[in-house]
Amino acid sequence: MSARVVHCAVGPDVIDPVDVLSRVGSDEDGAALLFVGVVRNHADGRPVSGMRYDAYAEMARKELASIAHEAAQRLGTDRVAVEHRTGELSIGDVSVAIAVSSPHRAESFDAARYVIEEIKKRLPVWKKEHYDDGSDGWVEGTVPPGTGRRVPAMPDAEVEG
Amino acid sequence: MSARVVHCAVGPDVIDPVDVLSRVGSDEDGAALLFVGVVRNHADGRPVSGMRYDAYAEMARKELASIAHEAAQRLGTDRVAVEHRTGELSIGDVSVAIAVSSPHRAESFDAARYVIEEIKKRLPVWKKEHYDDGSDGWVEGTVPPGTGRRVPAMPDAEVEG
Amino acid sequence: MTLSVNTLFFASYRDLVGASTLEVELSEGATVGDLVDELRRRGAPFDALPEEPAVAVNQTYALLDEPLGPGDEVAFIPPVAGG
Amino acid sequence: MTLSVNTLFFASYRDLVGASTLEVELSEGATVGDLVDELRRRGAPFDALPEEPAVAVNQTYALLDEPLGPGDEVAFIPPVAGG
Repeated sequence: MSARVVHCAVGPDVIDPVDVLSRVGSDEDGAALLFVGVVRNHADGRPVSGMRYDAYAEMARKELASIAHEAAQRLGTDRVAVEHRTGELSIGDVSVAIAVSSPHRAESFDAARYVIEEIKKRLPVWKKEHYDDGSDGWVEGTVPPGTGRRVPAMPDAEVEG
Repeated sequence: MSARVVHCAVGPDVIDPVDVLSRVGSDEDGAALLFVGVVRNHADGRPVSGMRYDAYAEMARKELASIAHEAAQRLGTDRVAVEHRTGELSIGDVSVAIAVSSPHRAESFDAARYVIEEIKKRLPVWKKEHYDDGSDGWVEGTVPPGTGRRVPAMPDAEVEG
Repeated sequence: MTLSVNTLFFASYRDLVGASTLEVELSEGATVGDLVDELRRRGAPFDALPEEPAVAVNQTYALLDEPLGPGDEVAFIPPVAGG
Repeated sequence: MTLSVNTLFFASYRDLVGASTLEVELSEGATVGDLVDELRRRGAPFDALPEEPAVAVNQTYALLDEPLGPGDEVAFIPPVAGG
């Protein structure tokens, strides 16, 4: 199937989830799914007043496009639209919106989940939480796979000598 | 957690998925998910021009409320909104919309999936496909669990004598 | 002594029976299974109903050995296809 | 012969280093790992960078034994937290 996707963006513009959803869908599709990530008012039990998203913007755009393309392969359609926001966000602001559609529901659930999980693993984005007491801190993140080692991992557990 | 849910309806009114989504969400929630079921233009490879949804309306309302309450237990919040439409629908018309929100994404994905899977298993709703050649036919369905047998299933495979 | 129940047919079962409701008289102590048997004994079109259909009594799914009371609403539920 | 690469620091690494970019001269044939070692040898604050950080070369994740070329953009990527 196509590796194109209908829409992919990283940047400071406000995200309208309804607009993202409106980019997917087709007469062939019986299922559409929209995931919305929102800044919430707590983190690990600590009250949060806002969040700053930093990104390695040029790379994040490429990486998000790769993730969306991979999701399209799983989905079996090119109907994937995703936006990730950067900058200062308040409680309730949308940080990410992912919309997909497909003939049957299983592929939509799988692909939407894939996009958000890969974003968390690989997208070069960082967030700084602003706490109610005026302090702030970087959110503990995830080391992306396929980097940070001196040698590549062995493809097989055993190698014949 | 609460067994209330924010919204649940079965009937002939047009479904606005954006309205359904707007019923969930809270400052505590970092994730919201919207599933939209749409009438598609094909079924098992056969062109479809429309679909009629029949329901045992009073029972469907009760059963959908039960499903939504069960989903709320899994979700850990009361933020579940679901609408199922009945009557004559055209290609692209929304037949079902399910919105949920929760502090973390895993519960939202799980609960939204639960609602649609249980609807398919248990909701007393039937659909008649209208084919492009002018004929029509009832969609092959699923026998709901917990009915249609003469005796209850044994809770254990072996019973001591 | 007899009891009267209100039987409902939906979708393909309604097409089959040619009616959406039917009042049926049963002996006291009758179960849902007895109602199914009684209808199937009447011959066509009822004998085309399954021997063990899905049913709801008063809008709750029920097993066929559930006893019926006067005025109960018993729905014959073809395989469902919502969503 | 030397080669010059453009090094980028993000988020907590930028806070640590106190700069978002740094041009570094390396010997020809140097790898990403050699760049890391060179920076860490400079002492504070660079010695607080991890020995095996996640890195991207020209906006693609890379292993530390990847060889560098003149003008390459090498980003130090702290654990990511998008979404």
